[in-house]
Amino acid sequence: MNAMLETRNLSKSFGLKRSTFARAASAVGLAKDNQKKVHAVDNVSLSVKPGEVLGLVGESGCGKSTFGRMVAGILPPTNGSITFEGKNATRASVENHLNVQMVFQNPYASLNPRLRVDQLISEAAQYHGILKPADAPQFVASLLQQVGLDPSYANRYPHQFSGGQRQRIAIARALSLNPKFVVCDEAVSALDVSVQAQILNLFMDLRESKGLTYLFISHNLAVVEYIADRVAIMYLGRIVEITDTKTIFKSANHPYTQALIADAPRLDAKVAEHRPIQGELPSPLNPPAGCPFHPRCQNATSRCKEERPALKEIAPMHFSACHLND
Amino acid sequence: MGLLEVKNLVTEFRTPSGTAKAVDHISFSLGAGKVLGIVGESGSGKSVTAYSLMNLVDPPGHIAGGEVWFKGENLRAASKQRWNELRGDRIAMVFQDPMMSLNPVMKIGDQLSETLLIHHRSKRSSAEKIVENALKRVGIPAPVERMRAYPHELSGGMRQRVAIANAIVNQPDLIIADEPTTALDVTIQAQILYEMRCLTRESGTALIWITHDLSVVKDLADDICVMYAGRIVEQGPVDEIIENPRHPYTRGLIDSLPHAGTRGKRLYSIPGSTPPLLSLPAGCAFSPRCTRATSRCNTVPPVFADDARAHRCFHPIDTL
Amino acid sequence: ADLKIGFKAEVTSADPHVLNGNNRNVWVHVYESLVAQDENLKAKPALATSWRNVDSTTWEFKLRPNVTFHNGATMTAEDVKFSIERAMNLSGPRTFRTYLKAVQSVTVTGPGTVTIKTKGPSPTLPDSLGLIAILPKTIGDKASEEDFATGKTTFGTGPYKFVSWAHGQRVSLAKNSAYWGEKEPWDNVTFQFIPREPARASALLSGSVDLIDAATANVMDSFKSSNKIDVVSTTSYMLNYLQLDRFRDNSPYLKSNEGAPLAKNPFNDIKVRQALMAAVNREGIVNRLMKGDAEAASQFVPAGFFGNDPALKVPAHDLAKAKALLAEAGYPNGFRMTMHCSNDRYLNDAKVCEALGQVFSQIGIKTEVATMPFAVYAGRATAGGASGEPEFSLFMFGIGAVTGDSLEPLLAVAHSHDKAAGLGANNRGRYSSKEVDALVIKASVTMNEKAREDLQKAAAKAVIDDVGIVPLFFLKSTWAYRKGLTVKPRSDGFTLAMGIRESSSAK
Amino acid sequence: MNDTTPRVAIVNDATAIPLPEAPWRRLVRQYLKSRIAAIALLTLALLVVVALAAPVIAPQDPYDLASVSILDAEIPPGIASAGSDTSYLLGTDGAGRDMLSAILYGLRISIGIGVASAIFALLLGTCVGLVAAHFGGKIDAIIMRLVDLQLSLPAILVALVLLAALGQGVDKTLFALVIVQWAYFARNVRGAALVERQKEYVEAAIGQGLPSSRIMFRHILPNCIAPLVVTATLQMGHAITLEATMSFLGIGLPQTKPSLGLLISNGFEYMFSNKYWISMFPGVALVILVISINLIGDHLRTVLNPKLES
Amino acid sequence: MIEMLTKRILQSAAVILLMSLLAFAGINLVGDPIYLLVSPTASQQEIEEAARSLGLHLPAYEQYWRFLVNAFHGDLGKSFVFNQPAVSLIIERIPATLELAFTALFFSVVIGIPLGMIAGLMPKSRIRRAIMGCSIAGVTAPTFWIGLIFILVFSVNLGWFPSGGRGPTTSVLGIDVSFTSWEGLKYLILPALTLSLFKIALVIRLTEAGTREVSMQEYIKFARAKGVHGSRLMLKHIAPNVLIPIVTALGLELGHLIAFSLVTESIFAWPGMGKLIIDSVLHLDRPVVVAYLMITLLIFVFINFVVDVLYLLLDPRLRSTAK
Ligand SMILES: Nc1ncnc2c1ncn2[C@@H]1O[C@H](COP(=O)(O)OP(=O)(O)OP(=O)(O)O)[C@@H](O)[C@H]1O
Ligand SMILES: Nc1ncnc2c1ncn2[C@@H]1O[C@H](COP(=O)(O)OP(=O)(O)OP(=O)(O)O)[C@@H](O)[C@H]1O
Ligand SMILES: [Mg+2]
Ligand SMILES: [Mg+2]
Repeated sequence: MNAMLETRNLSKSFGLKRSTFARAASAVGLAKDNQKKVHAVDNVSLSVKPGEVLGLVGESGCGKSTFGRMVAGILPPTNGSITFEGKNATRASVENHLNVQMVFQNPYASLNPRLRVDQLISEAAQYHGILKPADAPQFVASLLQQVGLDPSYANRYPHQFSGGQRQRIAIARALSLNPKFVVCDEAVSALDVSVQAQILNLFMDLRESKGLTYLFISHNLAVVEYIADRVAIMYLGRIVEITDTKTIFKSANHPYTQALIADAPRLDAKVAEHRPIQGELPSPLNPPAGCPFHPRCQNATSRCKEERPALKEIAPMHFSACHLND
Repeated sequence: MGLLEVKNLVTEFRTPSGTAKAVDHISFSLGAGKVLGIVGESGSGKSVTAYSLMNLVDPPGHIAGGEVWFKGENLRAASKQRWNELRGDRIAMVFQDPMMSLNPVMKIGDQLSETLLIHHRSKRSSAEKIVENALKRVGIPAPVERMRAYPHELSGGMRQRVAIANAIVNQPDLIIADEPTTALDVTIQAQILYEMRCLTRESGTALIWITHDLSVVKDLADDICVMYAGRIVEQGPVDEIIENPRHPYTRGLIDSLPHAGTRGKRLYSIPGSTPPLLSLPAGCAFSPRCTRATSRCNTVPPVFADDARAHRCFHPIDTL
Repeated sequence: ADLKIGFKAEVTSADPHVLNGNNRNVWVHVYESLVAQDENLKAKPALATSWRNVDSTTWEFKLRPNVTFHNGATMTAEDVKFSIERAMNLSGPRTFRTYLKAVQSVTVTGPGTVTIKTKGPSPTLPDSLGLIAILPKTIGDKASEEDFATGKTTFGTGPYKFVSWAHGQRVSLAKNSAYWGEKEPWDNVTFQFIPREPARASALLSGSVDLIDAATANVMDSFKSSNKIDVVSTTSYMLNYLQLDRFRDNSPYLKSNEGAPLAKNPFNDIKVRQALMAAVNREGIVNRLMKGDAEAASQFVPAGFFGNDPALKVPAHDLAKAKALLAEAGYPNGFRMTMHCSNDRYLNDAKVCEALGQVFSQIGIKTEVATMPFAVYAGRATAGGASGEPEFSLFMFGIGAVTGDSLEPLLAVAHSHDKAAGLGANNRGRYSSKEVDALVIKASVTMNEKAREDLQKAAAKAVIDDVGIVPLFFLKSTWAYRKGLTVKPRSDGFTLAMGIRESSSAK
Repeated sequence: MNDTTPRVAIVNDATAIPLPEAPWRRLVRQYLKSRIAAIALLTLALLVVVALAAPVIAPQDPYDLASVSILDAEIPPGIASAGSDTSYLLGTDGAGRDMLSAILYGLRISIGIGVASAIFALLLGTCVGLVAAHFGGKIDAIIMRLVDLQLSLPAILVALVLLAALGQGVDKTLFALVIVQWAYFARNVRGAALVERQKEYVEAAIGQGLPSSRIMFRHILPNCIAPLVVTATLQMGHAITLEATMSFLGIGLPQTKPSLGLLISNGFEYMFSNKYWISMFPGVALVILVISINLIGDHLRTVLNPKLES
Repeated sequence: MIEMLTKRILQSAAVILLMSLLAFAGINLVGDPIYLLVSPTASQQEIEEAARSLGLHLPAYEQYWRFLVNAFHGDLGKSFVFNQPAVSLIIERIPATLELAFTALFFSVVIGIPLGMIAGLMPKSRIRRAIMGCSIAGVTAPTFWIGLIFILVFSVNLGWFPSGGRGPTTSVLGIDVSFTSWEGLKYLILPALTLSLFKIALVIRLTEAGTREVSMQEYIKFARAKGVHGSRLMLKHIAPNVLIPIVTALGLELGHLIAFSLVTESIFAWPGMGKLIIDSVLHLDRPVVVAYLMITLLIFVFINFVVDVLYLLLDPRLRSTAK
């Protein structure tokens, strides 16, 4: 398989760093060793083909952003490996940063308020020597045009822009390093519907013109359905189902996916009168034993409470992690 | 006459660079047990409308005109004291941001029973029973335990449900919910919508639901008002509006939503962006972004009403 | 009646054998010595009724009979012997050993007689013994600081008994009704420590205290405008003077006008020294700056003290003469100088230096004035040089003739510095004159008072004529008190309840 | 009708976006909106000018001991001196210095010390605070304990030690003040930097492959400026008062080169006499100076807060 | 929590050691204390003898080593000036200092917080301007100045309060306190007020800023939407949220009140630690200075710890992470 990006058993756990003293204290029994870890991402193996858009869907807090950050080289993984175009990219190198860029969820927080647009866009390129300072103004102007902004905005500050415009600046910044792969972490969630449409169009345009590959993180199913070629569903740090978009929306296998799709409000569907899935996303601090979804699953069996289902290929290129398939 | 009648409500903000009419002559009425959806882009004045109905517009804003009749009472003439009686008891509100609307240093239970106790003399223990019931109703598991928790110990979805529980403890006649699910996940959002539906049906509470996403209110609301730049550009029963939008802006909102049918195609997006309230174009505020605009649009379009529907456009889309 | 005294200094120790003037001021109410000092520091009988020289190195003291300590014990010769020996052997930085270094032995030669042998002739021994408190022997050798502070061993024979000492706040005393002498009118006497002058003044003005010590001109106006306050003052033994570097050819703080080192030390030229002497504006400083808190000085001790020479007149302030002298000495354009002073030790010390800087600048010696806290100043002035020698070139110090006798300042300031013999301890300019040394040494062993005084006067004159030091002024001690009291001023600046009485007219 | 849908419209209609304005211009404009703040700024500017021009406009050089005489001491305002017929507009102090000249020269020192020490402390504290926030862990712990240590060391002891080690002088006093103040800045910067470090734009910079030193100084530091400016103006006022207290205790400036603080504490002794001018005039000057600095800082706090900016 | 405290103390032990070294070196740098201790006319010989009796004749590093060894055995040395154990000298003054510091803190809280909240709740009113104006004056005026004015006005002219010193004390739980009687309180009020003036100004400013910030928060509007109003809104909803930054600031200030109120203490002749340290520094009374600095550092550590605990009490959000 000629995957562009591949992750193997990628995991990330967060735990409070403990001081030498605390460790010593627990060693001599003075303090309880009650260190808890959050397994934000747990053994995720995925691959993305060149030119593909992989949608990553899941509830808030299930580890989507963490996964995206690891792929973009912002966060080092605790375990597992990332391969980019056949080369190991587990530890972020400059080359890797140049290849993989990220667009963040919140256009208000992801732009440094003290830098001008031209600085925001050209700084890294200049730093990495891709761009000569003398060429910077043209470079910035052409990027701004690509994302549909007037080049005259180059010397403004982020606060002078609306949310949609800021997200475009963030995209321009990501493009400035000429990446092959872009991680879009909920890049449209904060925007209202008409601006969201503009940005989605922009992503599609760029895909066409530059051949970009996307990891598209969202919890908005309508958006994912619109943009993604394949969709991975994540629950509590694990992938529970992954297949192409059509299959997911037509014949989802995992109960969680089914619930998600049923719950999503949509204009073209008839009035939904079913009772949505109940219960909260369990805390990642103490995930339930067995299948993490079992407390909310209507079809859960006793096996689900004890044994973790593995991700299995249930149809060609359709993977799902559910005991009910056995 | 309905439970709530709003006539020509105007709310202004006095800023150093001029006076902004954030709510500009809006009128609607709402009957008991009914749900009204208010839809519009960011900045179109939805929240200000909600605050105006609660008389919670903070300086530099103020309500500049219009009438609000609630159960036959003119709220515009209500005293401060009367408002303190009404708020939280007869009219309740759920805020946009679940993370910010609960006091971080008070226990959930205290915040909820406070709402009850400041309006009704009752024993703490009986208040706690009521609160517990309210929490149960909004689908919070183990409510007794949760009452001892602080807001930060709950997830966003739970917090928003607590805020909704807070709105229902006094069984108000009207609940105003300002984008209560925008920050939430689909599954949580679905739960909340479901509970709201049950609530209006069971206790006859009227509901105003504010959002920018038409698909969210579609299953919930009876009527919809579409707002743009402080004005209502279209209003009427929900199904009719979604099926036959007359105002180009409503059309644009509907078309902007991605769905299976648009896959692979370009999404429609309304050109331009919301004009700043201080420099609204003369006439129809939407005209600069409108593909159908003509010179006639430079005067304010009147309200065109046919039976239950109304729109403000000289060139309505005629799908029939 | 009660008496409350606002006292500038804080008592730091309750052991009367720890040397500290302010402590002694308080403890003389509780303890007495063989000899007492009157207002002018002349010796008068106290626990000893009389004393005499048996020979030039033997003194005999007759003790007052029937004196009891506050714990009821009767004072005996053994107690005196114990006390003097204790004072001689006490360890620690502040002891009376300097004053007792002449003592060879103390022997009890009768029930009421103590004989003291000295190493050599020691004419000032009675004065020195006036500083040594007599304690009951019963307190033992082991009495600690703590025992004194809590009152466990705080027994004297004085007119007041120790009641309590609250650190940093006050010492309370009560009348000793078994006192051998005249009974005191005050039932309770409190020394309230109030270090800052404005606070002391306002305590008096607000009636919190009856009397304050160390009142200066700064607060006089408010006393004058209040008609409830009276003031009394006297010249004290504290002399402020300038010392000059005389031991280095190249004094570090004297430079040519261009900032280069000078070829030779100008202070070794008597004309330069005389120029300084003439430039000093004593009257100006005393009247304008000290505003009566000082008296111009021409020698080591003020009038009325043993060794004062009335013939030594205060040198006139004469800038023209000073300039001429400088020119004669070969410095028509003067030179550059940094003068050093403390700024927290003596009354107005920094300001006085500034005023001196003014006049020196006016005669052409471009003067920088450097002032610093005494904590820094003392060490540098004494041993701040590269190899432990005094650092400064021209600097100000103060010295007090505690026993009312000019011999002590002469020995400490005017005599050549002699580390081994312990002479010239304060001679930080290292002034040295054979003539002066001879006179001073001779005086220190002359038992005849008249002859000794003449020798001391001659020594003082020699120093002043040679400008070994530049005397500036004697500080005055001033007390302010509510009207209705009478206060006997003392030239040691001590505030004694024994000298304070309710005036008869007020009663 | 979808066919008529225009392509993504480029949003560039000028009305939608506020006109570009350099940030400092906006700052100035926002700042000058408040009349009180403008007056405070004007007052400070005036004081600075007057202080700078002191050698030109002062009637006397108060540092030249030869031109000052004790015989002219404590002359009330406006009365001719004993020797000459010059009159002293604001009177003379206890050493016979012309008060007006002394105040002008004192202003120079006070402003210089306040401003310079705050700036130096700011530079030092900023670097230390950033380093602590950047490296975290042990280095952070060590630096923060040092800050604790510094904060619990009395200024007077530091000043005294420096005085003893280095001698007396404006530069040494300045040094002492910097040593006493840097810890405040370090704490502030560290706190602000730790908050900023969590923000998404920092992740964005990491994602661009920028090294962390550059991120600290180019990206995080500028965002900590607002609280720093406010601390700095407060500290300036504080430094001036601290210098006054140090001089009051005799461990500050040389007696012959008085700052405002020293003038006041010298005059302090005259509180009980009716020579009000000796401490009142410098006191008034100091109060005006410190109040105007504080008002400026106060208002800067408002202006620099993006939340309050609308 | 105990773990937290021990950890802090262990961490601080290193700092305290460093502090002792700094203080030691600092005092040595200032000058040789011996010249301040002996009688002015003492001869060189006597000086040397005295130096030997205090161990000052040894090289500095050896003196420090000796100090460390003794300190390890709990002996921080005897004051050169008072000839008493430095620690007991300091501890003796702690009650007076704490009494003054806490009274000042009390004033700044009961005066500063209400005024600050009032100012913060009426952002445009004249009352706010008046309060904020006064608070600027409070920040500006030097303490020694204020103290004297207070004395002049309240004790000399009006005669309401004594001008200085500490009043009669009674022993409560073995600690001498003066605030139990009116007579004792009278002595306390002026210095405490002087000391608190700057803190009041500080608290007003912090409270005002906090109140403004908090009252703009969504949850306050939400509370108003529930019908909460008036004093309940202020006390139950705004105040607890405003308190958090104030507690931090006051914690730091309390440390300063305890350790460095020297100017006030000397003007009012209040027998506290501040007066002791300034005297000791100026007399180069090294054992006292070193012990003092070590003790104040401990006090700071302790106060910071208490502040952290208060944080947890005030802000439940921090509790979950600290557990
Ligand atoms: N720096 C961190 N330290 C500790 N825990 C973290 C950290 N970052 C994330 N987590 C935890 O990891 C889990 C996954 O977080 P992540 O942000 O990846 O979720 P998400 O799926 O992106 O959620 P959202 O939709 O809200 O953005 C969460 O439980 C979160 O609390
Ligand atoms: N305090 C204020 N001062 C000035 N103008 C204000 C203020 N609050 C709101 N406005 C103006 O009122 C208009 C409507 O704001 P409102 O918050 O009601 O929008 P909204 O429809 O709720 O948007 P969103 O979907 O983003 O919540 C905005 O254009 C805004 O500029
Ligand atoms: Mg995320
Ligand atoms: Mg809103």
